[in-house]
Amino acid sequence: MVQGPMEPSLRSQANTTEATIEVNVNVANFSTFERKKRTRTEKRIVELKATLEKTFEQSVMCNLYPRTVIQVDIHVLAQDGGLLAGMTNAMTLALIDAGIAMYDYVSSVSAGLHDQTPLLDLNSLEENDMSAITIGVVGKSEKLALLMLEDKMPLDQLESVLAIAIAGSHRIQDLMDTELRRQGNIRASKMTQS
Amino acid sequence: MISANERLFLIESLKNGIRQDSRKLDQLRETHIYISPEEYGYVEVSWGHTKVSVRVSAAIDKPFEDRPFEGIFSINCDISSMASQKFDNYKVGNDEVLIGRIIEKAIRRSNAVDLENLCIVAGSKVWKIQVDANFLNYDGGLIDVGSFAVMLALQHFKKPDISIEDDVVIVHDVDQRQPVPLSILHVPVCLTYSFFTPYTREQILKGDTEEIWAMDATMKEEEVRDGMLVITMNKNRELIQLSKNGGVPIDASLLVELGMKGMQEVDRLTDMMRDVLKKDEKERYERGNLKLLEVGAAR
Amino acid sequence: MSQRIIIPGDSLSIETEGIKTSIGPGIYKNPKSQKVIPSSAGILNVKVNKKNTNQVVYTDSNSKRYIPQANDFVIGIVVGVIGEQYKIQLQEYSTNVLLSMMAFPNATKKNRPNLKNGQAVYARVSQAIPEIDIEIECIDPVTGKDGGFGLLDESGYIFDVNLNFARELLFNPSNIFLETLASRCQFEIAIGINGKIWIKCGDGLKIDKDETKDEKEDDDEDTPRKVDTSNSYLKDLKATLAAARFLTRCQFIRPEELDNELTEAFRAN
Amino acid sequence: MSHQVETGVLSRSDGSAQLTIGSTKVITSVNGPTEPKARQELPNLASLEIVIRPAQGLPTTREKLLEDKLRSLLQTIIIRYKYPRQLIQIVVQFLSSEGKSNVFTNNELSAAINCAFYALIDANIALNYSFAAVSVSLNEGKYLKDPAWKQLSESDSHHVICFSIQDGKAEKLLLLESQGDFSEEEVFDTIAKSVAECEKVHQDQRKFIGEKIDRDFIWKA
Amino acid sequence: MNVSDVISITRPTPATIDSDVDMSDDESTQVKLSIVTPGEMVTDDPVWMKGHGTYFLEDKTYSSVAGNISRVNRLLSVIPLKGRYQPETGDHIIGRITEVGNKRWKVDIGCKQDAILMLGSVNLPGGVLRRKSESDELQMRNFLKEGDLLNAEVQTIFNNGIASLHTRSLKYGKLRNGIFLRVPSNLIVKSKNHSYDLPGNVSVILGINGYIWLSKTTNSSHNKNMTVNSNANKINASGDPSYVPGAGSVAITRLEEESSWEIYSDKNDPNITNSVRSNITRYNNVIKALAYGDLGITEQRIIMGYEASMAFSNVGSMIDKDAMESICQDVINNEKMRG
Repeated sequence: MVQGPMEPSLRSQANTTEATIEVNVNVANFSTFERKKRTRTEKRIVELKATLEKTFEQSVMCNLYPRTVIQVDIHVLAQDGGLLAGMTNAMTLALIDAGIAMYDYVSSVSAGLHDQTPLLDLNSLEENDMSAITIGVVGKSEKLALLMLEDKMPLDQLESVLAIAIAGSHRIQDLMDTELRRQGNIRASKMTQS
Repeated sequence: MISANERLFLIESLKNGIRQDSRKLDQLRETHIYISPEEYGYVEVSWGHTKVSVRVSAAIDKPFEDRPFEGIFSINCDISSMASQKFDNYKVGNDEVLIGRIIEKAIRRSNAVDLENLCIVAGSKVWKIQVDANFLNYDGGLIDVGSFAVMLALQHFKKPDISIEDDVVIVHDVDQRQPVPLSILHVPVCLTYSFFTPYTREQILKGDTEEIWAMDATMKEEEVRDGMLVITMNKNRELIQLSKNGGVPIDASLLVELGMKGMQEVDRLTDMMRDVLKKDEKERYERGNLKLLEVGAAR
Repeated sequence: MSQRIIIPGDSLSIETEGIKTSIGPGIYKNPKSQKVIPSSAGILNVKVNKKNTNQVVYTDSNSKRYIPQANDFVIGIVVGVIGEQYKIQLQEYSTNVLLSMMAFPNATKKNRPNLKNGQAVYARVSQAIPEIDIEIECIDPVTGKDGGFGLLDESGYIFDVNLNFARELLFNPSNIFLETLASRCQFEIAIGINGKIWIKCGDGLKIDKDETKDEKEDDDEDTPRKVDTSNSYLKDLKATLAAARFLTRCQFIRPEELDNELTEAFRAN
Repeated sequence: MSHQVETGVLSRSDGSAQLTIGSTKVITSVNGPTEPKARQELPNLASLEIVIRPAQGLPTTREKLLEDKLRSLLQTIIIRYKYPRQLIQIVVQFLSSEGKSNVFTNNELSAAINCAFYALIDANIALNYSFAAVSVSLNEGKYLKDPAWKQLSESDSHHVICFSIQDGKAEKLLLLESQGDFSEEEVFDTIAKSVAECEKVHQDQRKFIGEKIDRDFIWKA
Repeated sequence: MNVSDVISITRPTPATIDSDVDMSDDESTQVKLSIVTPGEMVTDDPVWMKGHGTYFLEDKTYSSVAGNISRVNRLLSVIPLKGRYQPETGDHIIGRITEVGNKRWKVDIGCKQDAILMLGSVNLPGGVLRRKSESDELQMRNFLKEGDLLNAEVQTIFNNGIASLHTRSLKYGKLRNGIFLRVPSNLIVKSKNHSYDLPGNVSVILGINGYIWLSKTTNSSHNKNMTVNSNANKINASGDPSYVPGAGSVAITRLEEESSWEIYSDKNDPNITNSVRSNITRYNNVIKALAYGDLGITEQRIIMGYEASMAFSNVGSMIDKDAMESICQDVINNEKMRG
């Protein structure tokens, strides 16, 4: 799916009161079945980039890092559905790993509707076939930081799809949390061995 | 940059349900529509001070190789500094891309126009429908007004009639044969909700706060807002697009509520388009009759 | 003084020989030909003093974009700091002007004003040479006191009007607009010739003073302002917005419609 | 064919005007003087940013050419020394234009010039003098003002003529754009005839400006 | 830091759906609790003061980073597991000049903003008591220019978070005769001394910011002949062991008139023997191996690693993953044996 961003690097300059989050999205040509040239300026990619920047401006404690730039590079190596969701989760983890202060996790997942049945985390075949919604949830709340639906979906079904998507996001967050703790413990144990 | 005074006043009054222009929170601005009496597919729409002109044009072109049975449909909505100096004439800003993308997703991606209907000769000749949206004045709500105007123009547009004789496509002049309207599969309507919050982020994320929301924000409101959500729907109670690019997180139940509420506006706006078009049709017909009468009288 | 409309290309048809002529807005003296010509369309004003030795020529016209002139009273918004000076925005997209931190009453190197981005000040243009940066000051150069200049606090609302209307409000003491408004409510007003007006009816937006003090100590901008939510507060808030709406509308109506407009503006809430 | 003008149509611009001549409809906005970008800034005079946008499709070389013509005209008219280190931004947006091909830009050019005049006046930008333009076609020596597209395509030659106006009289020839098949004599003849036409346009301008000023000072008893 | 030092304060179990399944790792629960992640409530007891790495709403304190809880008196903070170096006064660090400015240099020290080195905070040629003149301002680039490496101490932290450095001690100043590398700053353990002489005629400076300088151990006397390297090969941050700067190039000897100019010289000692060069690179790779294994870097460990690395005759082969792992393992085993 998505290979985590290269370590976010902070650079001096820019905004005097807050950090600026700069996201670079690079979709590899070989990430989909058909090899297609994608440029950084493609509208879809600019949109994803802007979406990620705006989402994380809210959950990163930017006010702690005045005059700095948090640069995040995302390389999409392979995609099989849930592109935005994957990028969001990867970026959350990478920011935490870099020790950047955040209010909470942003966990994201895509969900679709097949007939009347809501489905979670679609692959690209499923994505092509049915309408998919991607949501980003902050922490363990039901608050949506991010929302993207590009195909038709009956309004009355929205609630049920949202419900499963939010549950899915929470589950993703747990997974991220567990992994972080595992990594942290390994590191802590090494540090304390002296 | 907006002054702290204005920011504080706007948020405080929104919190109390008061808006600068004495609208209600869920009230859209007054809509003015101008439809070109001579041409097909040219409209000017303004909501409050925001003004957009849209022109639809058609030409015959070769289809894309991977889609031989489909016509070509493109929407061009560059924003010049005429709308506001916020928009650069030479560089496409992030906001601009977002506005263009959302309108495109609402209309093109949702197949509002039946592309197969635009096919003339499979693989070699199709109609190419080009929509040019020009944003003339910016006072918030470019997405809503833009998509509204584009849909209105598309419904108004008529392409010249054609006939095929021995593989040669003959385009009949509008005066000779009745032109044909586009086949519109559904009418998407974009509604933008702006969110405001006087609270700190700690309170938003961990506390029990409620978001203040307002529809169809003006420029000043857009400047102080902390997040926005675009809901695109059509009359069939279908969601076409949801787009919330970050900003202040909103409660899932609020989203559902806004969607339900928005349906009323969608119905109202769709009906408004229908009524305006009917009126135009009628006037055109009467004018046409008058002309005929005049011709008759001259004889 | 007759109402004469003049447009670029017209001759001024005034005598400039033997009489000291001062040219005002809308009149331009071509440096090459030394000819005095009107450069904008407007109402021509020629004022000659009694002895016929001095005359002032200018045109009265409307515009939206403000060009700073020395001694103008303006309202600006702090948008940044460079060294010892604030960058002040007089209008959106206009070149920012500078406000020295020393240009406040009783300011010293140690005792500087502490303005934050977004705050508004009432100031006087002290230097307006278009080729170099324009400077403003919050001090009366004669008395060294504040002279009414300084920070415009956040209890008042700020809105924009056309420049000719701002001039009328500021320079014509007998204008009827403020009087009409006064018949409806009490208000405090500051008019910037750059088309910005600061107004507050009653107490405007009340901010708990203690809270603001705390905030300064914490230096935490995110601290929410506790706002008095009593009825009178809401009334003042509504009145302020209504007053702003009324004055904005005044620009587009005939004087006889004023009263009607006033009720309209206040009724809307 | 008469001109229909409206100024101050756009609230966000410092000056704006919408002009309809025949089937050509154009809207122009003027912003300025404002802060230029670093690369645009000129130390002792104002820089002009002129953008022309077509009624249909994306701007092409045709619009660039028009931009260039308009710029060379306006930079002598606007008193640029009055606004050093500032930017004046002019956007001309065609809403409808009859030309279906790239061949003729006469009506567009003349409409853009006239519309720019109103917008500049609305924005209160300092001008050396007033100016007015006409679009003319000659068909077998027949002089036709504001020709429609059909007449234009049938004509032998077509011209755009812009005069400066001083005291209501056409003074200097500011711009002459001639294309087609014509003799020297015809050109001079056309110019001479256009003097009156430009003055006629100017009378409209004057009348209109008077109305505009009345409107601007409507609140003055 | 010891696990048992880390207190776990009333931490309500998060209202998760079914996360317990994943939590059942083989590690003990106690260790698990020592780490908090962003958004997690740390305590709802209002007595705690909120320190770095936390935020709060009303009485509840939440973590904003993934890390360990630390409690100093009433101050509660979360120390991130990883993160940018946070300068503190007195830190011995290594930095690189990025900009020569008005009476100051800007120095990249790996924290979020470049640090500042004031002209007044350096020793200039001509003695400590020399007055700074305008000519010094003009020839700042002769002392230190962009790309130069130096070691310094953090003098103060300005209230905007920017660190100010000084080099007013003989042990600080420009770096020569060696090689630079960087490791994550959290691997460097703060101690009294940060420069060590290692076996094999090599010295190391472990900057607290994670920047490390390995060089030939120099004699204390500075009155040696200085040389000009005609190729002016400057040692840069290349970690490539095959890169041996200035080897075999023609050197012209020149006597420096003023001895203290020497401390700002760009010229490397020409008498670095090949064995020293190879030792330096060996240390370089040892430290990299330690960093790879996420081991804290101390003098002792470097020496142990150095000894362990003797198993690899070819210095270049040490960059293999296997080799790095084996070095780490050796170091850990060695430590265990010593207890």
